[in-house]
Amino acid sequence: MHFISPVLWQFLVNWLTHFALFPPEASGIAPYTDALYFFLVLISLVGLAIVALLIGLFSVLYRKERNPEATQIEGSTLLEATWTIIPLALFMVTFVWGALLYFRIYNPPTNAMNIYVVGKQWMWKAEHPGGQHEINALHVPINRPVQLTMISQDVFHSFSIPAFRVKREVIPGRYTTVWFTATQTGTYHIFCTQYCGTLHSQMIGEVVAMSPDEYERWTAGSTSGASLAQNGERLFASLGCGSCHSGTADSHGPSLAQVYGNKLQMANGSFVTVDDAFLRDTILNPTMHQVAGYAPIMPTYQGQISEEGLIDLVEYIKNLNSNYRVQQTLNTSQVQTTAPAAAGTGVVKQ
Amino acid sequence: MSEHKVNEVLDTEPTHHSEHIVSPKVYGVIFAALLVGTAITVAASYANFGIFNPIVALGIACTKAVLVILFFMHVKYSSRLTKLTVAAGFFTFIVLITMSMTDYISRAWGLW
Amino acid sequence: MHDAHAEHAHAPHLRHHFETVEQQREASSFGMWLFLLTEIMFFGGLFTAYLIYRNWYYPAFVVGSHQLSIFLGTFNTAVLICSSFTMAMGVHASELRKRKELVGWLVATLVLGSVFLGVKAIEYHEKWEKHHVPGLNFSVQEFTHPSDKYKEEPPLPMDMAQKTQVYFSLYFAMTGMHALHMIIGVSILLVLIAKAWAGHYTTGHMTTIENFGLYWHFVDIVWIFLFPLLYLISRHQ
Amino acid sequence: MSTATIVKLPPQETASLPKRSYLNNEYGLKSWLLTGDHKRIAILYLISITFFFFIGGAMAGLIRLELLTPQSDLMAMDTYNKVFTMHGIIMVFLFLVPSVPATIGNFLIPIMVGAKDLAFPKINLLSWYLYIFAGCFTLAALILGGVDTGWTFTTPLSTHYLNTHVITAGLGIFIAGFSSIFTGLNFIVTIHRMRAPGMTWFRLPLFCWSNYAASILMVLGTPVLAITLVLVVLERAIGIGVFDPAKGGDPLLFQHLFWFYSHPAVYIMILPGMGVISEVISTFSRKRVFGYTAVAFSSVAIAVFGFFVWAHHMFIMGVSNYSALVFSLLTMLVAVPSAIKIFNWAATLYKGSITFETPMLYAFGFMGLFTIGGLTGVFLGSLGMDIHLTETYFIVAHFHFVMVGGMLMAFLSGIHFWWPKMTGRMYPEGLSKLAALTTFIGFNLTFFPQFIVGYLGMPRRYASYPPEFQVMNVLSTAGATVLGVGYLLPMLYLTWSLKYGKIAGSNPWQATGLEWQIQSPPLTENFVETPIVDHEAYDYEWLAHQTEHEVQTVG
Repeated sequence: MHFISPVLWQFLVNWLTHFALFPPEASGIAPYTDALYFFLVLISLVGLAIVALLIGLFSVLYRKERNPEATQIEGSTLLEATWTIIPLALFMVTFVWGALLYFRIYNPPTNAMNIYVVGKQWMWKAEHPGGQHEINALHVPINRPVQLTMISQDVFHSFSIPAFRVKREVIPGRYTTVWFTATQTGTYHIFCTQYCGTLHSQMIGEVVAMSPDEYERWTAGSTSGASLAQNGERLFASLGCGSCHSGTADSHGPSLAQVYGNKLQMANGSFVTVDDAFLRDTILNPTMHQVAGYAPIMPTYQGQISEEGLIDLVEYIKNLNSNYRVQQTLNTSQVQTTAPAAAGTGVVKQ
Repeated sequence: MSEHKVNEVLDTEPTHHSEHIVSPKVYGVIFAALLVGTAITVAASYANFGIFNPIVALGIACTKAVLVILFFMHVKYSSRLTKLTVAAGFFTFIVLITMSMTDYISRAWGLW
Repeated sequence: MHDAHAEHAHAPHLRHHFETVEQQREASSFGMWLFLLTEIMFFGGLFTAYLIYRNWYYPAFVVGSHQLSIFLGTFNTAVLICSSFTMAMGVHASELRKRKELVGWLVATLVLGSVFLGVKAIEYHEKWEKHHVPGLNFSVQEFTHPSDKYKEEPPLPMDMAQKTQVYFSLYFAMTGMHALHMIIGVSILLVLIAKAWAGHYTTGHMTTIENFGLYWHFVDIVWIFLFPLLYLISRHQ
Repeated sequence: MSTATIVKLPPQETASLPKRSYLNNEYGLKSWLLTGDHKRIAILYLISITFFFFIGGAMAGLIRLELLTPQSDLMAMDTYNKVFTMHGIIMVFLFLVPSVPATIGNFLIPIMVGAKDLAFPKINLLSWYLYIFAGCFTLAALILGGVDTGWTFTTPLSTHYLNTHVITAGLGIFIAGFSSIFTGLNFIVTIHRMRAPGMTWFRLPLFCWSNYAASILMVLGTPVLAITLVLVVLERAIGIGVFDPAKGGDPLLFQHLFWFYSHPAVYIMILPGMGVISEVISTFSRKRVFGYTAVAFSSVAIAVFGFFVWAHHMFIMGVSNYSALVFSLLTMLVAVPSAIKIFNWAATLYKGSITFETPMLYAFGFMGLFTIGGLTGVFLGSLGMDIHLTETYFIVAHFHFVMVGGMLMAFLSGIHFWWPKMTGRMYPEGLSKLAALTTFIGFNLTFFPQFIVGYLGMPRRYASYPPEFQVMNVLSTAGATVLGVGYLLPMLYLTWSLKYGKIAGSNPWQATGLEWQIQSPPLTENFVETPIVDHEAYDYEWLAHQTEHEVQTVG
């Protein structure tokens, strides 16, 4: 076939290899999204067909040669009502369906495994609880809900995996979450879909969905030695958090053991459920989340801890079951005052 | 709404009754009321009404604004079109505020 | 509708494309109101921002507000209300076709407007001295460690103290936009006074004066809201 | 296709342009630059928006060329970013927003309501000068090195993370905003206050209704954009902290304020186009628009609902989910009036006497493409669907179907329809039909593949993309080439027709609007004497009666 034209040939080959009209359905949510999509495509086609048919039909039937004199018609309330109510009904169905889907996509199940994602110009950094760090890649096991807790270090980004039909804006200063269950092993695109500056189109990566066994192997093979919680513990000690949050009766700050997921009463009387976003925000804006019964003496750590460091801390506090080790660390660090210097990986270099 | 009525509502009344000249006495009374309102609002801010403090302050401010609009700006003596225009402005302003607030108020509801 | 062909007399101020003087008056008055509508929405964006951040950072707003001089604020409010009154009287004088009276009231409005701007300048200067201008000259020192001068204020924790920047950003944006409107108003007044002196607005054609009055009152109304929102947050604390 | 036509031109041998018209009552550059005549200002606008359209179009061409290959090889990535930003800014603020209102609307609204001019001719001229200033600022930003914020100016990217000419471009848009405020204000006052005797609200042509609705949006929405841009500029220039998350601001607030204008702006762009379509469909099917009141009120409904739906641009941006629910519901409601319009136009054809002149072809194009654009809008308004589709090429395709397939088709339809009125001469029918067809084919070829590539997940604003998306992008670029020809053609033959076109006479289409009852091109004062209106809009029986009467008196 080379006699046609090498360029054209290459183009044809490319086309046939990559020809795609539809993205792979690789997550639990994808069939639901696609179902709604097909429904919408269907009503669009029907709507378009009606309009095209009316125009075509009337153009033929009532063209000037066939119908030299127009018949004046004022209008019809019945018809107006028909084409108000039918589209409205269809749109309402779309609304309800879309809303259900939205809540399904943005409402993670409680048993989801959590992976942290930090977006920055122009890369994605994924942090697994076990301490595996990845850049522009994300390894996940299939058939297991995965929740991503995401934050941006600089500008708006948007984390999108078309094959999973999920997408969520990654915002500076606030955690957002998205979740999915991968169903097909394979490698899929990660895109940043919110324009974020010069190399926006290079802020791409790959999500690798693996079988659970393979995932286990990958996890074991790529750990950096310390889990996020361990990093968090070191950071916790080096920042001296333990001196107030020691869990003893006379401590200045509330005990953090098993605080995650609980309802806390705030100084202004309201109740707040402790989640990742709350933990992060209390470290940065402690007085805006004053727990009842404690004085507003906690300093802010704004600008002192990087987003990765905050993730370590959050992960540490989430997994803190007892204050035993906090108190231990407190005692040892009082003995060896030089120890924390080495642990400052999460601290912003000033 | 009948055709005739719409036209009447929107147009036939002039925007401004050139005949109607507000007497300086009215201006004087409004002027005094505005000054008194200012005094009250300052005084009220020193009293503690709890969550009602901003409400009182805004209530007084709205009253003062309404006085200015009705009398200094002659809306009381103007056509329905002018009144409608003023109302439309405040309506859109309220849409901007309330619809934005739907987001800010409910962000903390539930866990997402 | 406008059955006014009979009135098609050539009044001196009637522009060619209007049928009657009345139509012209109505049109320009309505146009002015529509312009004020855009002004409402212009400030509307700022008020929305204010409302949201006030709810988020209330303590910072309280402390920030306490940095403003309540005396100067009240004085300025009174000055603006006076200027609104003089403006209303100016329109009245124009309606009665009293030239000198009109000029007098307009001059009074001009003076009051300038006084307002002068006081505003003093306040801005004070903010600059106290390092309360976000972006250009800002320090939270005063809020975290109050000097002797402001002892009555309890110190703010650092995280909240930083949020006073939001308050002052809004303070400068809102009062700055208001002051800009005042400056435009005062500039227009200068022209109006000259024309009024020449007798332009006392011959029955007073739309310009009326419309300027509407503008001036609108600026006054904005201040009526800005004053309690910015100066009077929780003064009892 | 049919060969029947309703065009009635005066005998070309004897016909000539009127001795006196708005075009020749004064001469010289000064008489144009200082004019208060709404028709001359419309022409000024027409020339300037055409200029900016071709600049924006050139940018679009560059974008399509770059996307021909998956790599970023034609230009550097930041150049690409600047190109699509300038394309967006120029097309939205300097072309689409003023397109129909400031040219066709400016020319026709006073005539349609039976007035001699807009209520405030000087403000009208000021609005054009503001537009030119805005254009200068934008061009300055372009020449100095461009802006790469995207036309949405997302904070904190625009305020803290870029070192391009954001302030210059921001000021340009700020000024352009005031230009459109003044246009809108002028229209509202004119329609309320300047109508001829007998011209009641429900005798107004639907073009006036839709421009009236768009004007409301301009007057109430644009100031919010203005103050938002002021805050962005202040934040960038001196570092105040209203949107900056580092200082405690909420970057989402910027999105709220920005879209509070920019969503209604979509209706500012499309509503006047819908008005054009109403006029054209009625004229070429010789019938009163079906359900006049429904069409009129649906314009107003779109304008009112338009203010309640802005956060559907922010569904994935971290707005509260409950709030998203409310905005999605309201978005579904705003889709209904558009559907009503489409069905009413289709019903207008029923039992009409249809001919297929160029404006009608464009109008058919509009109906088809706007239907697709509108329905895909429902995809995006539906919460769950929006998650996958937003910020991909699907949304690019969607708004180009509405803006280019809808508005630009309507604009071209209107320009052809009123060209004889504006210039006194006809455009060449054969060439223009060819152009209409080329535009339609080119448009579909350009933008339809983008729906598919969007569903595949290709994000917008990407200079490079994975190779499997190339096929669709090649199709799209090929289509853009055809589309480019489709846009160049009218410019060439319309210019040609200024001198060589056939003399049109006052009413070549046998249309009913007041503008067709006066000479073309019109007198500076439009009407010799104020018309007294005693018939409904689109009353073809009245027109037939008039013509008969004229024939009798003349004969």
